[in-house]
Amino acid sequence: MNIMHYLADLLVRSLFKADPATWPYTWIAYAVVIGVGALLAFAFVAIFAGPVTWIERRIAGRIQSRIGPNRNGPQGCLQWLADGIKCWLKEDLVPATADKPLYLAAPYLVFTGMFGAFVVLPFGAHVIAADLNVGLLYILAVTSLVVVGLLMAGWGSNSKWALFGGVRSAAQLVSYEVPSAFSLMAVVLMAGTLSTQGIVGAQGGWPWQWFVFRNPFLFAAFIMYFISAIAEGNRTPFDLPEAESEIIAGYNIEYSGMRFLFFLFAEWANMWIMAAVATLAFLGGWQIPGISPERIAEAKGWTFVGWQALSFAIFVFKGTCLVFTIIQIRWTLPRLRVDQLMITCWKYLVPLSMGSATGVLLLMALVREGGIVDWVMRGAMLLVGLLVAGAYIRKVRATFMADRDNYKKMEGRDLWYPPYRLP
Amino acid sequence: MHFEYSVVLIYLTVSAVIVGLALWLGRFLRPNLPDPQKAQIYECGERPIGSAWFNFNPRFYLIALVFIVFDAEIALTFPVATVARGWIARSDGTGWVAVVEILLFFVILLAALAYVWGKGELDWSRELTSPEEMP
Amino acid sequence: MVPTVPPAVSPHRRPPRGTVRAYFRNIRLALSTAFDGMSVTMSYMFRRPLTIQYPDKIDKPVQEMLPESYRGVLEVDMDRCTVCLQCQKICPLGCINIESCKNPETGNREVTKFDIDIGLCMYCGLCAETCNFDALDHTREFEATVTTPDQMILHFVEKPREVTKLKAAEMPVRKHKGSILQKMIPAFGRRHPQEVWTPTAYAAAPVPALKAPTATPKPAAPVASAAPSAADSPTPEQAP
Amino acid sequence: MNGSIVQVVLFYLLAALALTGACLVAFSRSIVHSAFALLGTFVGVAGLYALLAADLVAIVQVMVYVGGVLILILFAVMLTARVDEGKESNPTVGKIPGLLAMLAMAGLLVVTAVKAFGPRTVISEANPPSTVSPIGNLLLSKYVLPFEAISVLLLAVLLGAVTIASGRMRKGAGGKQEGEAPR
Repeated sequence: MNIMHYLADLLVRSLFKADPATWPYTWIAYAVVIGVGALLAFAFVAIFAGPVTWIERRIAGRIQSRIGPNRNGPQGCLQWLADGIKCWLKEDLVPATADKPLYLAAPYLVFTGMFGAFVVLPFGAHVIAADLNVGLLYILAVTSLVVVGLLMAGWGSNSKWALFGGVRSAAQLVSYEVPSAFSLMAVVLMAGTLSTQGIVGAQGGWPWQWFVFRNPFLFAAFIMYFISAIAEGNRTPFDLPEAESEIIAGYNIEYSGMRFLFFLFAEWANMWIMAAVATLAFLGGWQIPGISPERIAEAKGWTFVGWQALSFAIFVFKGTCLVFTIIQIRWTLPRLRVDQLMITCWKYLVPLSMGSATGVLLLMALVREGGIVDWVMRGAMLLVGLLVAGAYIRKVRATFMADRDNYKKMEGRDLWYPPYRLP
Repeated sequence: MHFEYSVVLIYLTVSAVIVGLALWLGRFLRPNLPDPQKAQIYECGERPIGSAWFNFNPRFYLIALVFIVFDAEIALTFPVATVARGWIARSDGTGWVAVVEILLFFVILLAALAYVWGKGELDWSRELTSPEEMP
Repeated sequence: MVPTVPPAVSPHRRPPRGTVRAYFRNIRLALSTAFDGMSVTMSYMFRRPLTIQYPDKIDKPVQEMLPESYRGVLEVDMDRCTVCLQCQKICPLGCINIESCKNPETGNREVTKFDIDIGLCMYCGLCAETCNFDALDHTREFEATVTTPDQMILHFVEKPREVTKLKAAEMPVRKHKGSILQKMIPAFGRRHPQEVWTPTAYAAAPVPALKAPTATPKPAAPVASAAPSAADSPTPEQAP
Repeated sequence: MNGSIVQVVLFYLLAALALTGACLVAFSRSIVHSAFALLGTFVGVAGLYALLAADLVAIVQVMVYVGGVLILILFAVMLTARVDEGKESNPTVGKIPGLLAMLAMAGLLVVTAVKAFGPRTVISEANPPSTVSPIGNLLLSKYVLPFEAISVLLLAVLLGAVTIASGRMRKGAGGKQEGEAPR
């Protein structure tokens, strides 16, 4: 049962004392409840995307051995609000030579395409706007509205940089849609459904129940999905559409003030969508370890609400971790060249993701689920994951230690400065 | 199902309304000081030269072409992939039909990709094989 | 763009022998280099930032930490200026604007204007080099934020004053470098309090600006520019 | 959503969207505007599919047509010569043959619609089931051969398109607009 459906029915029953099945105005109650849900989703986007811009800049500061914005509010945590208000108060410029209808319509399309994807994101056990039967395909479909919007912005601006940015963006987004779709196909094969809740339900709360550790092909699919998600979000190292050093800002160069903000908004929220899709498809989604979905559904009263809140927190936590990884990648890797970008997609990711989907299919046909081989595979993949994590921590520590003594000798201070100590 | 799709419709409408409302409210907050210099497009501080609407690298077109083929493939294989699990779970061995079918589909598409790859159309800046090809 | 020199067919850009091996080598390299890079950036999350927060958390003003030869905003000590116009002549950008005239009553030369447009100045130092009297010099001041573009023109002569007739050796000691400018800098923002800067007035170039009575004091009426109050006047004390 | 009046209203809204898009495509002076107006048609038609409880078809409509075909058309339009000359790049020519073709097409559509459904309303169930699994099952059983034939067709399409496009590209390589560096 859809939570909004349930709430709207409840509203009709309690407030108007009518039976929702026969009451002629039930659809108004539905529309109101869904509209409120959409506003809540928007609030989530705003509250998430805003501070993440600040956090990204602080992380960027730390990675580059500097401080980052810390003036607005304690530790600069209101920087995003200041930026937003500033953009709102900025003049709205339309180039005289622009193709006005297209120029004005583009932010609507970009934002709508981004926001539409929130319909199927399962934030919690029952916290989902609509569990579409075509969930994953739906996300792929609404994202294409963004592509058209970017192209529209690029063309409508009548600026060379904007056009290059828009065209590059469109080419990049459509190219990387292919590997991301094939990586998700591996998940769909495993789950046997396209619905996002169904995919989450096919996994479990513990890491060995997640799809990413099920078999090597899914592990590879996860990595490939993550790469193509970064590319679809126009993030470094795939941020050619807005390469500052080449085409200044790309498709949004002629936009100012609020219109510009909506492009940025869409970009930041897109990052969250990509992380959320990776979470729900590969990392177990909102699943609480040790608690089965049936138990959540059967719970009553505040227990039910508590489980929902916990599952929501788990989902957001996993997604945020991925968002942080995307941010870290942005400040680590250099930008690709345009030919490298296309080669990475068509020569590497497309065949390999098709291969991983094929591998998953063959494993499904050959290996009995829950059998000994299956469990050995899961254990091996979990071990591989742990080994990679261990190697990572060791490497980070070694890199740090290599510079620590030198720093002490030269500066007379300790290099150690943990992330929670905000400068 | 119609309920689900009405959710989609309302979400899309609400997001468009949010954009419109924010821009409309901004009208009362932002200055409006039109100026011919501001209305110029940005070209690194120089006066813009000509229109931006000229032809660009046709390779973008080729990428879109290849993409459509793959897009159609994705659209066709996703429903099959959805039911493949159920087919494999059957005990009568019909699951292999699904496996073989998807594999065949993939192989044919990969052959197409290999052809394009072999022709060098996937290389963004194609290497010139002979000086005669020079423009 | 059409290459002018035909590039030779480049064998080194071809994929190396053993293409399949190169393919998988690329994948391995992509993953391992990304892993290495990520671990380096992650280690920086635990390192002390190198930068110092400006201007809150520094021990002394940055001006004092800069080297002596730093080329900051220009300043003129009018007590030592003989209005020889050498600086105006050598300035490649013409950012120095000096005017002088003979006072009909006393018969002495008077300097009516010594303006430096720091918006135009490129800090080449030629004027300071050429000044024989050590009057014009770069300071170590760099914080010259103003609120309107016309405030970028520094007026070192607020009201007409006599040009010194002393020899270089007899002149008063050069005032401490930066002390004149420091007095002027706080006044940057309120030099023309009555004037509201609008982009239209700025973009529309000199013609409408002349019409507006509140526009920048024009060189045409230098004597009348004694408007600023005494408190605002950064002019140094008159030379004896 | 219950209440058939809502469905009817939605139907007319979506149909209006599709038709407005189509009209803009036909009557817009600028060829780029025509191409962008296709978006309205595609989305409107997808909405109609969703209203007919054909969820997979609706999504595929958006995915393939908006995400693929429209982008391709836009690229093609932007690649056409003299696109910059054109607020007038879409002259209306051949009105009478066009009208005849339109009437023939309309007749065909009406005949097909009546034959397929008859004069009855299609939207009957309040909560129709998903069409993903039925379509998948059909593709695996009844339509196995067409499914594989499609893959061969796609192969042929890709080969043909690439051959034609790359041939033209090579021929056009001497042109002054094309010879620019890759962007």
